[in-house]
Amino acid sequence: MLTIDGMKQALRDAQVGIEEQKDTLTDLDRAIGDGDHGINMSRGFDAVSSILDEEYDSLGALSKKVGMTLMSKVGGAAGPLYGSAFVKMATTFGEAKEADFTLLKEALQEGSNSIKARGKSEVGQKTMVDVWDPFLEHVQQGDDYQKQLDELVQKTEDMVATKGRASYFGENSRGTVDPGSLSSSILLAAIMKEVD
Amino acid sequence: MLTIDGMKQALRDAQVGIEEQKDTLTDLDRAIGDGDHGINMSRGFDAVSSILDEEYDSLGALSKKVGMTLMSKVGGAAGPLYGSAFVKMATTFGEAKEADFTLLKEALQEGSNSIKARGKSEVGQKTMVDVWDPFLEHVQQGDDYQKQLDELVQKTEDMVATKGRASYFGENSRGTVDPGSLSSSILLAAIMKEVD
Amino acid sequence: MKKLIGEPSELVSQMVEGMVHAHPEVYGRVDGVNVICRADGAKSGKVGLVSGGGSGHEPAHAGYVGDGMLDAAVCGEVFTSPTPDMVLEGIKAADGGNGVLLIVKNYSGDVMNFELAAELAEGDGIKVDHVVVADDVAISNKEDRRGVAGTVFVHKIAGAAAASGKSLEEVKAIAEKVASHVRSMGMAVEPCYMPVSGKPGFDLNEEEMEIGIGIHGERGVERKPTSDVDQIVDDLLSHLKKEVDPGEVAVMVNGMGGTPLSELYVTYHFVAEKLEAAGYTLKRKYVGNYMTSLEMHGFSITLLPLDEEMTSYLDAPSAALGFKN
Amino acid sequence: MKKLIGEPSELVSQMVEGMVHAHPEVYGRVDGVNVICRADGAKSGKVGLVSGGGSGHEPAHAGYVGDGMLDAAVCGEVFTSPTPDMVLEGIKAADGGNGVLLIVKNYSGDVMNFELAAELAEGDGIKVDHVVVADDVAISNKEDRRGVAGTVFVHKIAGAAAASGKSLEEVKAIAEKVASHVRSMGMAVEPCYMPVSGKPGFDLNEEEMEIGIGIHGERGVERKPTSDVDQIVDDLLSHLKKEVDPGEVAVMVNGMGGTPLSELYVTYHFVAEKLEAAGYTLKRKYVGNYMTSLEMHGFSITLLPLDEEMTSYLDAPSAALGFKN
Ligand SMILES: Nc1ncnc2c1ncn2[C@@H]1O[C@H](COP(=O)(O)OP(=O)(O)O)[C@@H](O)[C@H]1O
Ligand SMILES: Nc1ncnc2c1ncn2[C@@H]1O[C@H](COP(=O)(O)OP(=O)(O)O)[C@@H](O)[C@H]1O
Ligand SMILES: [Mg+2]
Ligand SMILES: [Mg+2]
Ligand SMILES: [Mg+2]
Ligand SMILES: [Mg+2]
Repeated sequence: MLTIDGMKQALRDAQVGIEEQKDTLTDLDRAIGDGDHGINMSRGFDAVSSILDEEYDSLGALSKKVGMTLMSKVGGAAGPLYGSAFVKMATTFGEAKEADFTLLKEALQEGSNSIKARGKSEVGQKTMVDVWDPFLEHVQQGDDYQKQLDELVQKTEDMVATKGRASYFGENSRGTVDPGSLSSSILLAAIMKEVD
Repeated sequence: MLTIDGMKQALRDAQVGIEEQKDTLTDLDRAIGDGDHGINMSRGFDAVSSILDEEYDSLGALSKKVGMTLMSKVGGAAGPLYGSAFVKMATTFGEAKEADFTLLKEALQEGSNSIKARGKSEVGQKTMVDVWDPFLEHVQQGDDYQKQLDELVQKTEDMVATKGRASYFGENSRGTVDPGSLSSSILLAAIMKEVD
Repeated sequence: MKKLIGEPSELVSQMVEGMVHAHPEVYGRVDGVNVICRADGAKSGKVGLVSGGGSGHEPAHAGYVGDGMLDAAVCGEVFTSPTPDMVLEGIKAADGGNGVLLIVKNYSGDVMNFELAAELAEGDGIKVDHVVVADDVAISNKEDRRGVAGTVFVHKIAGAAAASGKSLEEVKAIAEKVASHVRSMGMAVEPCYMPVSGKPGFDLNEEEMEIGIGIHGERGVERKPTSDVDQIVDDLLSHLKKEVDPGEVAVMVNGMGGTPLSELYVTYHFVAEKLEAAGYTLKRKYVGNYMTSLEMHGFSITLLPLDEEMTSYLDAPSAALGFKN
Repeated sequence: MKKLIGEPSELVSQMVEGMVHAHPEVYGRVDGVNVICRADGAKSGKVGLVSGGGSGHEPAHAGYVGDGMLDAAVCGEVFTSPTPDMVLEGIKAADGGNGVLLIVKNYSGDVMNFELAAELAEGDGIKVDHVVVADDVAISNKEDRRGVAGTVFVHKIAGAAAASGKSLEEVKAIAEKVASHVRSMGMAVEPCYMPVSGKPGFDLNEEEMEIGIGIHGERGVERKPTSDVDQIVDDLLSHLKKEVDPGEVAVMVNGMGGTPLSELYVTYHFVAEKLEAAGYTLKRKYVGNYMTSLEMHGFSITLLPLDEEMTSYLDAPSAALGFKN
């Protein structure tokens, strides 16, 4: 069961994870983007962590607040994508105070769809979608989430980007992991850890 | 005796000497000036060498032409200084087709005075004056001109500049030879070589 | 990396404060956000024009705020698209009751954030439309092309159209006409450095340059040995000439921020010579820093085929500090 | 060293050609020399204004040629004073029959070459006078002070006085008033590179900066560890405040050529805050590249105490591309 406190814990863990990997995220983005992904995510999750001390009535209310915060703090491409994912998840969670694996997966799937819709993107374009979409398609309760996520992140390395800034590099975008896929795996791993 | 052809030869030798020392002159000026003295002198003596194929009636006519050429090609501080030195020398040479040691020394002394007048400068300020003035005060026919000039150039190293760009560095101008004193020694040595 | 800044996270707000303090006759600031608007506020009845994006491109975009050009510029973090709530503030500040046009450079982030803001503004009852600029021919796939220096021509021409009293539809139409015809391409010999991370956008050795760079410190599409600017101009023009036919054009030689003006004029000298030899008539010429990438040392060339309408809008008065006319 | 140029020895003439080709409505060129004059020629009856010096300071000095400012700019080789014959051409191009004032920055070379030119011009029957600008407080001995960014205020104010029909004596008097009151000081975190030799003006490691630099790539009078611009501004202002009393001033934050505009505005933000706290009223503010040193990364601060007369001349119209008013 994912409780409100569990979700808060997941977001705190995500913040720590982002902070630890800030330079890696930035370096990956420097290689095939504009070198700000770590900075953007760190600014966003910093802001998220500061809204976690407030009380929330439901997973929906918390998710909505997180989505609005990310939307207004991250900027760049990642901001509206992560932001709208959480806003969409909020709709699925609704008034629920806790979510079982099935509800959580459904909410995340809605989030993933919202990323694809907002980003006009699909699987195979070397973006965060390459983590969200296949992960949620295959994941079962009790799986080794971290391992699955790591593999999906790793798979982006060999892809050629056709969305986002990395697409400017064409063939040269091959050989570097997509930064957004790494930040996505940090976030998803932190959330999945709390549902078991 | 310094003939017209001797003077031409001296100027050609000076051009070669400047070219050889171009980088040194520039580096010295880079250290305590603006790093263009070698470039300026090389541009100027390039232009001088191209007027040497013409015929001249007198040492005066040749010197005047050299002075005007330097004035209009060197630029910076060195241009008007060397330029007016030669223009002034031309007055002393007048219609003469050749000059003995005494006449040459007198002409150069007039040139030196013109540098001091134009530059509002005197001995001891770490400029080309510290070569021209003491050299002409002490030199005797048959001396080791090169040695005397080298010593005078070397003496500027320990001076503190109070004229020209090097003066901006105050005490820090100590420890570097004045670039204009080096170019002056090249020129004066080339001329003196031809009088014997 | 050496930066003349204070606390890096305060860079954009201190810059915005500096701009407004220095030019109170031109600029106002929307309270508490990094949005610069016109000192005299939105002009009632006029279509409002809003642009913006990440900071680090100065004078873009705040330098184009002023009578005859933009009504508001939204200043995101360095090289990071501003967020929808910020853009919304810009829209509100520019709204004179007759609709607002957003001029957006073609980056996923910018497009998404500006679109989200437009949705929010529509919810607030403001009529909003947008035009996307994608002028960078370094990217072969047209849909993916970046918006670069050509955006400034869209600002100027759409700005003059709006100032002349055109409707939102009309201003959008002329903006799209410019956007669909303008073409640019850039290069760099030295990268820029990100203020927060202190890292260069790319690493180049002494003998290399990047052709087809973006304006966010991104590497170019091709790395080559450095050469005379003469040859570099040939290289960039060979791409541009494929898409802009000989005829009357406006040309811009734009500095990337760290390029001396002397080099830009030498560059322009070659650009003009070569274009004229190829049958182009340089009807309007712009040389300077218009859309930069921090201290990047490089330049871009922009060509806009001109007709009467665009020319007269280009020539119309402008009080914007970055494009005084 | 990477330069966006062609043949280094052609740099100045290609730059001048580029300028004139790009802006034929503002600029003319004296045939065969690197002298830029007004497109419409000398104005009959008006006192002519000529400035110049080495190139590499763009927009200085050609950027200040135009109605309301200079009549001619003499463009020497990079960082090398122009020669008397060139300056003479500038004087002739500026002569409207009522005398010509030369605005000279205080360097041995400039002063000598301009003085020689003045002698030649007097020989040709043109009345010539000159004013020497020495605004750089980094040099303690007043006679030796360099002319730096403050020169632009002399151009503007003397230019407006000349445009208003003042006599040579009157224009000289106001130019000297400005020159005697204006004060500047600069710094750099990165040097510039000489186009011909390819060498930097000075070598700095990653943790160092130069305080009290000139505008010719010269080292500063002091080398210090780099710090926040906040502290750098304190440092420069401490020197300037000793010589300019609190009161109404014009302030200029001038970029050295390779400084992003964002950094100049952040710098200005601190300058304004500190000056106002110290009792200065910033009546006029200028932020941008006015007197540069190729691609040097740094800035200078200039203060000019204002009275009514100087203020109104500062505000007078100007068509000069580097100071559009
Ligand atoms: N259209 C898109 N759809 C899905 N994901 C995208 C899209 N564009 C970018 N991304 C993701 O966003 C990441 C970059 O985020 P960030 O660096 O913060 O923004 P920006 O690219 O604007 O600098 C990429 O690594 C990629 O995973
Ligand atoms: N006022 C002066 N009097 C005499 N010599 C001077 C004076 N000013 C400069 N010099 C000489 O000129 C040299 C510098 O010449 P150069 O580098 O060509 O000109 P600039 O200093 O204008 O760049 C100095 O090394 C010095 O010897
Ligand atoms: Mg990025
Ligand atoms: Mg020198
Ligand atoms: Mg970004
Ligand atoms: Mg010099």
